[in-house]
Amino acid sequence: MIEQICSIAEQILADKTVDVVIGYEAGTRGAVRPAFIRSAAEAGRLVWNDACTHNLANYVREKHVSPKKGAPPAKVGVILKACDARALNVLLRDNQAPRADLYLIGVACQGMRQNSGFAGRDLGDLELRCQDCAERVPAGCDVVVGEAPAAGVAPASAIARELDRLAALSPAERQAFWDAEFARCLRCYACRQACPACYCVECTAEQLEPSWIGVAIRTPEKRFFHTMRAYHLAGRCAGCDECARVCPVGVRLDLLNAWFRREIEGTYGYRAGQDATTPAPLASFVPSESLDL
Amino acid sequence: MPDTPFEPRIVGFLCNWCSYAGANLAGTSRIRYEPNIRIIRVPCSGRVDPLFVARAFQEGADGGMVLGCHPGDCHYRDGNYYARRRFNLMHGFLDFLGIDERRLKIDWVSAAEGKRFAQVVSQFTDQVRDLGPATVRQPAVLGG
Amino acid sequence: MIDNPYLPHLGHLTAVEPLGTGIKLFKVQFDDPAVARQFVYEPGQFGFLSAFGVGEAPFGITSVAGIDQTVDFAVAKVGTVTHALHEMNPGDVVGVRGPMGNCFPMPEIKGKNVIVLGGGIGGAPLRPVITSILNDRDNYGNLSILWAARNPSLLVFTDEYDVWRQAPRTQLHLTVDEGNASWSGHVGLITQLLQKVAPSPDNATVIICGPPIMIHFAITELQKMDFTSEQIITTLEAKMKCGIGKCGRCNMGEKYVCLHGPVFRHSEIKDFLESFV
Amino acid sequence: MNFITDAQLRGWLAQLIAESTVIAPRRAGEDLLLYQPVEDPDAICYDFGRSTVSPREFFLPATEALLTVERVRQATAGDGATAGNARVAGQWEVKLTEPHLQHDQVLFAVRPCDVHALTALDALMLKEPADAYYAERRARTTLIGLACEQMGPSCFCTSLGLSPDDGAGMDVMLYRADGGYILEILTDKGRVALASQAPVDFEGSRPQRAWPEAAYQVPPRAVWTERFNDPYWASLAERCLSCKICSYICPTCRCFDVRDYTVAQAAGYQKIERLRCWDSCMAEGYRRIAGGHNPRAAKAQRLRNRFYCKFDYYPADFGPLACVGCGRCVDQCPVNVDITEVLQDVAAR
Repeated sequence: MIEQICSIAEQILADKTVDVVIGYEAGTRGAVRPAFIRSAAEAGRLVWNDACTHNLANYVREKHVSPKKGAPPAKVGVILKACDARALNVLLRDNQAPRADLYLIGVACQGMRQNSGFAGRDLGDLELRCQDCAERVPAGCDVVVGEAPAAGVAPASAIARELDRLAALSPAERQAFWDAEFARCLRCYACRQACPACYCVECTAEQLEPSWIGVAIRTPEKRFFHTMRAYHLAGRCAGCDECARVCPVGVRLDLLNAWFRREIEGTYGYRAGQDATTPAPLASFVPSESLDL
Repeated sequence: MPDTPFEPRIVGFLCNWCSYAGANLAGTSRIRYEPNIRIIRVPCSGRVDPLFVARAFQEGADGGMVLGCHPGDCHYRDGNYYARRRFNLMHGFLDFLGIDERRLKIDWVSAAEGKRFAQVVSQFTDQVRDLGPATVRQPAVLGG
Repeated sequence: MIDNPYLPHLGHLTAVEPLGTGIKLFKVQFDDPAVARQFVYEPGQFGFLSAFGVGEAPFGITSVAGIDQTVDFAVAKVGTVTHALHEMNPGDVVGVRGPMGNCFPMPEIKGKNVIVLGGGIGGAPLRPVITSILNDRDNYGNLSILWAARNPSLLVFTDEYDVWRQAPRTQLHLTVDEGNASWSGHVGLITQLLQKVAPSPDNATVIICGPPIMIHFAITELQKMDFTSEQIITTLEAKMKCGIGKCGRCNMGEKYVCLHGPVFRHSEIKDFLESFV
Repeated sequence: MNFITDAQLRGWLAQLIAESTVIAPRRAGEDLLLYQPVEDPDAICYDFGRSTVSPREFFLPATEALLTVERVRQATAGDGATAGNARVAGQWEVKLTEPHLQHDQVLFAVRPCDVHALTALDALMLKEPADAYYAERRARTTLIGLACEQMGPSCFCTSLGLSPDDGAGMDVMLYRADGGYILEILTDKGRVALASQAPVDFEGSRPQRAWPEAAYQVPPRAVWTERFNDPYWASLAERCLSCKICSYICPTCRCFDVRDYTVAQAAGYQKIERLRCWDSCMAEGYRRIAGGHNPRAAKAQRLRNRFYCKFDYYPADFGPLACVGCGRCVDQCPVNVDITEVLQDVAAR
């Protein structure tokens, strides 16, 4: 598969289809990390394996800028897994990058392993999102490398089961669970920075006028920050779970977003990133629907 | 501290064109309702960012109400349709975070429904009173 | 208890005067006379002014110790703290920390011709230089004041212009980027004014304060006029939270604006790893 | 040299817990070890490599009040009030209160690298005018060190001239041994902490370990200066997320933000806290001034500043390096910005 990825990258760089290809390379101490390839000669640096967990859609907006004032913006090639491609669709839908300037290299994915992307860690089981994933082939790409598993995939519902477990608790128990999670949060904003859908120029968490939350790193502020972020991602989170992966203290942010995804799919039949055109569920309505509390 | 019975603090976001007028009507008609509600007048239920409600709970509210125009009656045509989706979700999400869903009430009350306004508010206040104080009572420092 | 450098001295505003559009002068009198006696400062030093409840921010001190009775700060309304300060009235309580930072080398420029370049609110920390010179007029050479602003309403210390103009061997040159109907003076950037005034570098020192980009271009212009880097002195602004080198916010390379500045000679700045612009 | 058995150690810790706030490593999840206040010696994790987040938060807390300000409106206008100004209905009396640490602290099982980091921070924070809050916490904390038995995969303290079993800066130092710990009292503070205990004298010497040689070298200043405008920084920063993980888990990062917040309000009364909170030079708006000017707007400039601060600026300004080789940032960076790779790259280019 990697030969195919490299040769595609080489070709689109050589024929100037794109200025940069965002892919994966080998880092230090066994880590895999994002790579920015600018010439065909460098394409051999790219790797593909079960540790290519980063959602590279996160870099598309930043790379799609003009190299010089007045010059046309860079054309960007990017390697996407199925979940990443959904995130990219959200960006396209939200007009964060024009499709014409992107070359999307989809890669059929067998799932990524826990601890991926970090130096010096042994890879674990499949990441929870990958255990649950039923969609292994990215949609809407210019080219797709690899094929779906022949036997199909039976999602494990690892995250769904955790949602059910929490739903069965009393509200007080749920609050205790989340207080313990948020107590560990450092407010390092890694979740936000790693999130492709968190593209606001000024984050509500840092806005001064009006000031929604203080800068204090205390549980009330942290709870509000995560409540705010989860709500702002409702209908826009495509479930790459980078937020949970990058969190240095293991806050279960994947559950917050998964709650919204499940609820929105159940109520409105909408999956974030299913295409690049369907309006976001919170930016649309059907007059005849009811308040269903 | 004297042992006073618990009286919930309820924050109500009321649409200017319907429920706020409904509250006025309840008042001028001298209809009794529970006085626990602190009313915040908004131009439309569509103006109510669900985070307003989350923030109210954060700052120590025991219950939150969002009252808008009946579907189809929005002064701005479709503000309450957006509000309906937002609160449909936020209602459950706050519960998922541990804020009992019975502490948040979303309803439609028109300008003519003074009596209904009083009923909705009183019923909700009773409900929250029975639930006891909200446990999220950890006021964050207020914004500078 | 160890002396706490984060503890502000309490004071009252004795006056709040408009200096320009969105710019006000705040005159502070310390509540404790002992503090007032100890608060000795030199031209170029700065202090933190607190609007309690909103925060504190650093400002250059515009008054001169020994001449002015109060400690004064000129504040442009640009952020949350400055907005809160602009809402305040005489009699209101403020906090002051300082004086902080280094100062202009006044003894060194004695006997020299001094050229002062001030842009907008950047004129604030230069006022003590002008006042000190005029107050000790015989000990300094010629004084050229080049005073600039984006528009006439942003020119600061207008009520002192007559004093400056009438002082011996002192010239005031004004310019605005954009004039208006009642403006008959020079229109153009301060660099253009500088070309017109064409000060001589002989036995001269230039002191500049303004927006980073103005400082940058003024220095370029002065170098064309054969001013050496040693002759050019500027004072820089940076985001700061402590003023005593702890918060790590105001560094340009290894130099901290609060610890090593805010007054820098161009000969120092040009060797900084990081640009101030 | 003394010896303390496991049982004696727990007894000692129980006594310390009764007298002061004892902060010790605890397992907080899979692969997650945090220093936290403990109530029970059995809740402590005694066998660990290195904590996920450094214990510097007990000297520079993530959030602490620098001041409490109480404003009370006086009934009548004072002399300073402007006559005829309706806004001045009365004058505010303002009272400032400095918070103090409630209890003495004991930091148990702190690693040598983290204490070296405190020594490095001392050079800045205790330099006149000293940071009163840091100084108080330093003075009122007893450091009970625990020597490392091996270096972790990303540890590189030996490359910075430090040693994983160095007791420098500790009040008491522990070395793991069969059935207990070899114990060394290094300061009076340590003697006081141990006063009520009677550890057995120990005749031998502490375990001597041969530590791996330095794997990396810190390039000299001239090299850093020369590399400042190298395109390397832009290419390194491409994958950087501009999050604050590296700063917040670091034992030597100390940048902070200060803001005022109203915490209580009533008619004629306002209580304000001036809070100091962690901040990081990685944040986009870190150096932006109120007018909008941002001299470090580019991600590459900010990432570069992190490494220059650690290896160039801090030593030039305050003496020690601002890196102790704990390797936390190597382990925790989600996009593999590896400080040891940077050291090699800067030296090699």
